[in-house]
Amino acid sequence: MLINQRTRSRAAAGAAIALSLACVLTSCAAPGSAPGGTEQTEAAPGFLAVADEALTGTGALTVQLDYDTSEADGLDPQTAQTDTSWMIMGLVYETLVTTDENFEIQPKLATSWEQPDDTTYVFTIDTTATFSNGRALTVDDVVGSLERQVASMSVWSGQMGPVESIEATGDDQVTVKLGSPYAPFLAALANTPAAILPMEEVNDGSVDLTTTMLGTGPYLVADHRQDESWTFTANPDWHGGDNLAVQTLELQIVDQESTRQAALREGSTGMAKFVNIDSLSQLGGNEGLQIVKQTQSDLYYVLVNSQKPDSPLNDQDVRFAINTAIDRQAIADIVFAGETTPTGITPSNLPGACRVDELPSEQAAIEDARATIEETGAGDVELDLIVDTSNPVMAQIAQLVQQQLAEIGVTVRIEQVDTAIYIERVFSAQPGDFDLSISWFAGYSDPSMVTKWWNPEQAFFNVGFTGVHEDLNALIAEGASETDPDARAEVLTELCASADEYAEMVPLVHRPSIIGFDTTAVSPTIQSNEGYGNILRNIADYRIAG
Amino acid sequence: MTANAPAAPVVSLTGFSAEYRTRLGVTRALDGIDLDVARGELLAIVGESGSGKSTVSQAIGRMLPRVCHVTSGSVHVLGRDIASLAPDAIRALRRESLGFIPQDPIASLNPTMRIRRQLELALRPLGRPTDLESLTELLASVKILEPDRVLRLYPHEVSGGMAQRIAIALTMAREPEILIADEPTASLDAQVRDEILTLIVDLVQRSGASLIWISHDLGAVRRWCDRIVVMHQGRIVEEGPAAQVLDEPRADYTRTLVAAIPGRQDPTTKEAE
Amino acid sequence: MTTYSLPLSKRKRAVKTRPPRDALFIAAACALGLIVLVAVAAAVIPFAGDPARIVGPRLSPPSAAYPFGTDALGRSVLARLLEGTRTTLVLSTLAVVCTAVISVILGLVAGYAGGWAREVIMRLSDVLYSFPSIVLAILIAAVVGPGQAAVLSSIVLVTVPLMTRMVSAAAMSVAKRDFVTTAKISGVSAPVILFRHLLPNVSGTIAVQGTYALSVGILVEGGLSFLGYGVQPPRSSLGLLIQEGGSYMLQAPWLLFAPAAVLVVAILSINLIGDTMRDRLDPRETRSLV
Amino acid sequence: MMQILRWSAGRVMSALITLLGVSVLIFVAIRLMPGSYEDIILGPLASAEERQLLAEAYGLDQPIFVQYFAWIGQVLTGELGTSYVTQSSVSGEMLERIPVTATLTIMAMAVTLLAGVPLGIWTGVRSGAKQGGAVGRVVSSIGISVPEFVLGSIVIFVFSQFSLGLKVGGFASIGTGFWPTFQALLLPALVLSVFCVAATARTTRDAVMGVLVEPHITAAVARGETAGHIVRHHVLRNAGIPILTLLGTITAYLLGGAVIIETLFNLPGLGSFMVTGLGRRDFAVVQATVLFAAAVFVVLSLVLDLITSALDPRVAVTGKAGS
Amino acid sequence: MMSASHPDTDTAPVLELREVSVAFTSGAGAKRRTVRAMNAVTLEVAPGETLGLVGESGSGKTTTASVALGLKRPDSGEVLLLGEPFTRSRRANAGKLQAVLQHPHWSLNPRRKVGESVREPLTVARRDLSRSEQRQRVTEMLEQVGLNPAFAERYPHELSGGQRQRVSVARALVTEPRFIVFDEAVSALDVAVQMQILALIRELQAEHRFGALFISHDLGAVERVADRVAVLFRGDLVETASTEEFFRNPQHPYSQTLLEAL
Repeated sequence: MLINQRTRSRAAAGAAIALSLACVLTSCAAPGSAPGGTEQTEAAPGFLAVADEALTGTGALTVQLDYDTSEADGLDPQTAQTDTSWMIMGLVYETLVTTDENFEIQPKLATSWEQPDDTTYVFTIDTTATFSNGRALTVDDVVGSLERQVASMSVWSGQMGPVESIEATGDDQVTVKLGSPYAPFLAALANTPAAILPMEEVNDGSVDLTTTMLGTGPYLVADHRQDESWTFTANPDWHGGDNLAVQTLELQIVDQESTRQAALREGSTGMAKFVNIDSLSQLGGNEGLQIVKQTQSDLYYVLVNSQKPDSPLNDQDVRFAINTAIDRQAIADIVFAGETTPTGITPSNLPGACRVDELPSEQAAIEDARATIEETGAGDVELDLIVDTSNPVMAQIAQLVQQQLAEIGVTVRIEQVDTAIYIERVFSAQPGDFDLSISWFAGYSDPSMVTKWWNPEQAFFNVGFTGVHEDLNALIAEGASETDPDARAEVLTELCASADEYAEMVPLVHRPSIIGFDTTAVSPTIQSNEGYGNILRNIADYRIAG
Repeated sequence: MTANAPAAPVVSLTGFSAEYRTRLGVTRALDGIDLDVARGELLAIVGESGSGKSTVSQAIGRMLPRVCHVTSGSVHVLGRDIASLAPDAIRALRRESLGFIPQDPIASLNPTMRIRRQLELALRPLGRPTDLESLTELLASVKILEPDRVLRLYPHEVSGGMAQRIAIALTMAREPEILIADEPTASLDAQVRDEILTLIVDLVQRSGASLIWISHDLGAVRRWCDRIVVMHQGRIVEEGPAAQVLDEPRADYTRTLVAAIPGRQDPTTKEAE
Repeated sequence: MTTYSLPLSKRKRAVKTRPPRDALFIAAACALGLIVLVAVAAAVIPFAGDPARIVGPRLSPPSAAYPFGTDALGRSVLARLLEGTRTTLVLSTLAVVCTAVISVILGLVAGYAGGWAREVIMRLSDVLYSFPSIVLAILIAAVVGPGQAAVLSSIVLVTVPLMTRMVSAAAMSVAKRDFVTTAKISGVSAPVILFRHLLPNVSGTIAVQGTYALSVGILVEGGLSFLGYGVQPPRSSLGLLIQEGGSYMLQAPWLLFAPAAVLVVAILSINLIGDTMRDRLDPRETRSLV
Repeated sequence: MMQILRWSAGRVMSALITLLGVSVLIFVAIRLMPGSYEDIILGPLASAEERQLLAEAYGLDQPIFVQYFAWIGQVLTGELGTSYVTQSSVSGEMLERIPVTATLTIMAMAVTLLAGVPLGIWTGVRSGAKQGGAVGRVVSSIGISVPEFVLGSIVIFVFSQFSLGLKVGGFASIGTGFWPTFQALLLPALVLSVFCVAATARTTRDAVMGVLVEPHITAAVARGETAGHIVRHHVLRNAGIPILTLLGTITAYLLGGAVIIETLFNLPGLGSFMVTGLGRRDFAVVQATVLFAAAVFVVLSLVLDLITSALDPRVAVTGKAGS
Repeated sequence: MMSASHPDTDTAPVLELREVSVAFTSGAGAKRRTVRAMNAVTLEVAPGETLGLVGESGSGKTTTASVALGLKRPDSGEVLLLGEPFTRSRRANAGKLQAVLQHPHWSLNPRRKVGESVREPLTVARRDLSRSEQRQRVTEMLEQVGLNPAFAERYPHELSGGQRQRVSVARALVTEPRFIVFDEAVSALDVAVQMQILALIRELQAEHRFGALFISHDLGAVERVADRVAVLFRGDLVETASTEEFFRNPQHPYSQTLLEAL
């Protein structure tokens, strides 16, 4: 029964529904956004928004996030795996160095550092910094923390590279020696897992890192109700100054996207993080609200399980044909309304990353891919494509990939499962109990850091569905140790091409991060690019409005 | 047709017809009934079930079920056409002038409430005293032996005869001018039947009210009523003084009815097989 | 042998008049009929095109090209709505049929046998009935594996307890009737009594409870899809469409209101038909005090 | 009085059996669910040894019936175990969440009683009159046909887009004083009560229509009593039983089943706690919350049975309602 | 009382109750009352004879009926049908005994044609007869009870109370049982219709020679159909006499009050 334009509006008059329809007709909403997305002007080079210095008031800020931190080791930052955990713990703990809007390394707890040779780093520690229990930071804390991280055999210890020795070479100086040159070392130090812990209290057992956080950072934990809310208060004797505008920071966990949008619209929250790309246009119209799209180095990728016994995907040509059939730009335009961009293995927004259009799969022809599928008879086996229900975007990408693969004769059945089943079938099961899947992971802030995940011996999580390729592993190692930027760019391009041909983990597009804030409540500083998914990175500079 | 009693009749149906319209179809209940009831008269309406006698009793109080539709004629009670009465007028008529005695006494009481509470609720709107002493006296007036025990009981804890006495007490307390009893003893045991009938007739005669008694028990009707109306398939087939209708029945249908009275009437002679 | 020719009161041959026209029942039956007809027709001749194929720009409003507009992936909402309606109706109807079969067997046995058999059946149905329904549905969906089987088994397990209790109560009252006692005396075996005597006389209850179970079924399917355990993409169901539509309410209200309207009309007509069937099957006298 | 005790002793026994059944069902069902707790908490990067270690830590590797009896033993002593995810005691978490769900339930019940029952009586008493029937049936049918997630989504959108006083995201203020909590829960309670009001109206209407045709009402009408008097004193008491039974079911649905509203309005209630626990295969949480919800339902049904028998004396004697 | 059972099958009693007692406990605790429905009741029914059983409601009549039909096992005493005690399965006695119960409205399955209801006992007791032979028996029976055989195609709601009770009688006789229980079989009918059914029962008994236990609270009906009368008062069998003797001068005071009430 066709409901044409005229009768629909007349029929729904009067009801609450009409209110929203009226709003649609009076241009509240941008009509269907054409591909290419909305352009976005930067407040300042590298920044989407800069706090207004003139505002001097202090007060509270509420920020709504989509999920809480729930790590195996509770609140211990060193083994934390998700970006939300890094962000929340990053409010209390501080790292030696940090990255700025151009991913350059800036000082933090280490006021300065030198590099006598390409395997030695000498840091000067800011001993004026104190832990929130009043104890001053010492070199022993720094040495102890870094040694504990390296020894933890956790995800991040791999990222720290080949560390040989960490010594205190003076009462405010620490020297670190590496086994071989490792370019992303400083970038690795810039993330929360490498934060400096109160080792004295840890060693004497007075602090249990899994349940309490004791750091040198700007905020202290006032209250935490799992999956509900966090409340932080400003650390009065923070070494970075005690003039924090945001005196109390409340993080609310709200998993329904529409509810977060509603809360921002009605002003019951000052700031909120969104995943659905349409939040940009849905909230755009409301005055008093500003919605920005931060480019993350995180990326969505397709998992192609080459390890499942007698599966057509054991054959690399079939995998490459599938890789060719996947159209990254179409995914960016359709699922993300052009608000994000395709990427290779090295996140395209990081300096020195490989160019997407140079990837072999982008240049290969669809007809060859179809021919390969016909030859190998891979088309007559139905492959399953499993996705996690926690994020609706995955299902949308899956449906698009399904149609793209159908073009070359590969039939795919989509299966939506909850997170526990997903992790068991994709990561725990050896070999992986699936054919194809879609997932995402953090891109970090140095291009070669993420390439480690393509070597199962270092990544562990993909042992179930990725093969070990000596030539690729060699390129990964070389990419990490090559310090000269141009030489490294070449190595990375070769690395991208090789991984693209093996086609076991096929990167798609960047994972957009939408941040909305109420300009009548807060004036934040937000970087245009972010490596570790930390939207509150510049919380110290925020100003309270009104 | 009987000669018209000198005073105006308390109840008169003229050319009254009604039919039941249900999903199964339309069945005619009454077919042109002309009936007058004089003041103080004891009238019996007899006939088989389905002959329409109950419909007549319901019509008098305008209590016809919704599926029953009046197709012609009128019912006048105390000179007023009840069809034209406004809801609260008909309610006033039922409260002050009409009295009904139910066929199933126990079912006519609210099962979830003790007898005393029900009496209070029924009598209070009429402004009658509802203290314990006057209630016990009311029950004693209908020959209930231990009234104070009975007041505390629930309806399902009372015998049929006892429940009917309570119903009668309730009805007579309102001193109705017209009392309608639709098979008052049908669901009672044999020996209790007579006591109830004598009670009803005694109270009616003392109050001077007219009684309309619906029954299929010709033996009992013969003993108490002045006039008998015989109904068959929605029509009055015979009418007249009790003795004349039962001893020399004119309509053949009445004859078969009388023949069907079981031997009880005269215990000594056993009907020849 | 003399037959008695006494002129008994002959029942007037009831004049067969049409059942009283119930406007609500007619409207509900037409609405439901239309929905089912259109959904089924779309399967035979996909006049609205392939629901999974991307046909135009995403989130474009209803227009001549796309009668119901397009969804977040640019697919025709009309096509997905038709497929969704069909999936939801087929799943719920299938589930209710299973529920009816199970509940009738359990209900009849519980109603007729009484004693320990009745106690066991009643306790089992109590266990399922007191279990929070949404958790029960998710548990089954996870154990059975997401998809249509999960939706089907969830609806059955959520609706069986209530229907069993209703059928058992009805069966118990019929079992007390004389014709059942006479059948017992004639030596008729228990299963025959159940299905020859009890079943036809509780069919009224079954039909009425069936319609209510159907509307509960649709709600459960919607709830499951809303929480992500229901129908698997790219297939669609009304619950899934509404869940997707929910987050685009400002930008693309048609995404939510089209499936929501169909869902509400479907459930509304099923309930109204259920009411009328109950009044039709065991007609009750009614009185209005006003 | 003794007689009532003996009769309800039987009911208490069957209630306990039902609860036992629920505990076995939930215990076995979550262990049948694919995807284990270790996967969730250890995440993708855990090695097999870590998983084994964790399983032993919570005794998940023992045979199932050993685990069951250990758990039931604990529950009987009031110890509901600790949540694997937050390491905090389940009973502590539940105590924080029960007030939210309880308040939501009470508010929704209040609206149901204030609107549903009177609407049911009004349409029931007028069921004869032409318009009474049609309007009553359509309104209550619509109420039942609108799923919460449809109504919830619309309400959230409308109330946030056009500030009509009530806040959607105000959940944080729960527990900070009566008035903010009341305001935060008013909207979700209203959405929840739409279904309950409609269901109650329908059942009340049926019950009232059923009572109206009973002989004792005919007798009352014959006595010329006014409609108000008859409804107040006679109809309500007799129609009470089916209404109470439905109210019991609705309260149980509100306590356990209102998950979708809690998810939509982001309320930290028992329902969402149950479902997130399920998603995380947090056995202790799921087992405790499901058992609690079932216990509430069973106790509620018991209480309602007692009230029903008090209302209708015939039940107490014959053990089954006289109707 | 009657002597031990007669060896000769022709005059051997069809039904024998020896010292049968049945008690019900209702309510509980303080209100716990045990009602003695039957105390040591002994009675017999000879073939071709109708024993009338009278008593007020609550006198144990209905319990006696269910014991006689094998529906209820007595607490003590013996129940013999054609000399045999009742066995666990009812199939064994199929066809030998039948009943006509009180409510005409519920005596027939409303959803089955009248003919099928009458034929049902045959499907169990007379498997040897083919379906058409069984139908033929049904037609004969309907004629015998004074109904037009075309009624077989009708549904119960199309029949009057009297007609329905005639169908019940037809169903009871179709397998030519040796013993039939009439439990308040006519009390729900009009006086005129009652007369016809009672006459019909007398007539069919003369022809088929079945033993009958006619239970009623209505002495008038018992007088017209019973050869002997037994009076039950609160579970005790207070008097048994021939009908003629009983109605002329009842011995037991309770019997006398019953007769006075007529």
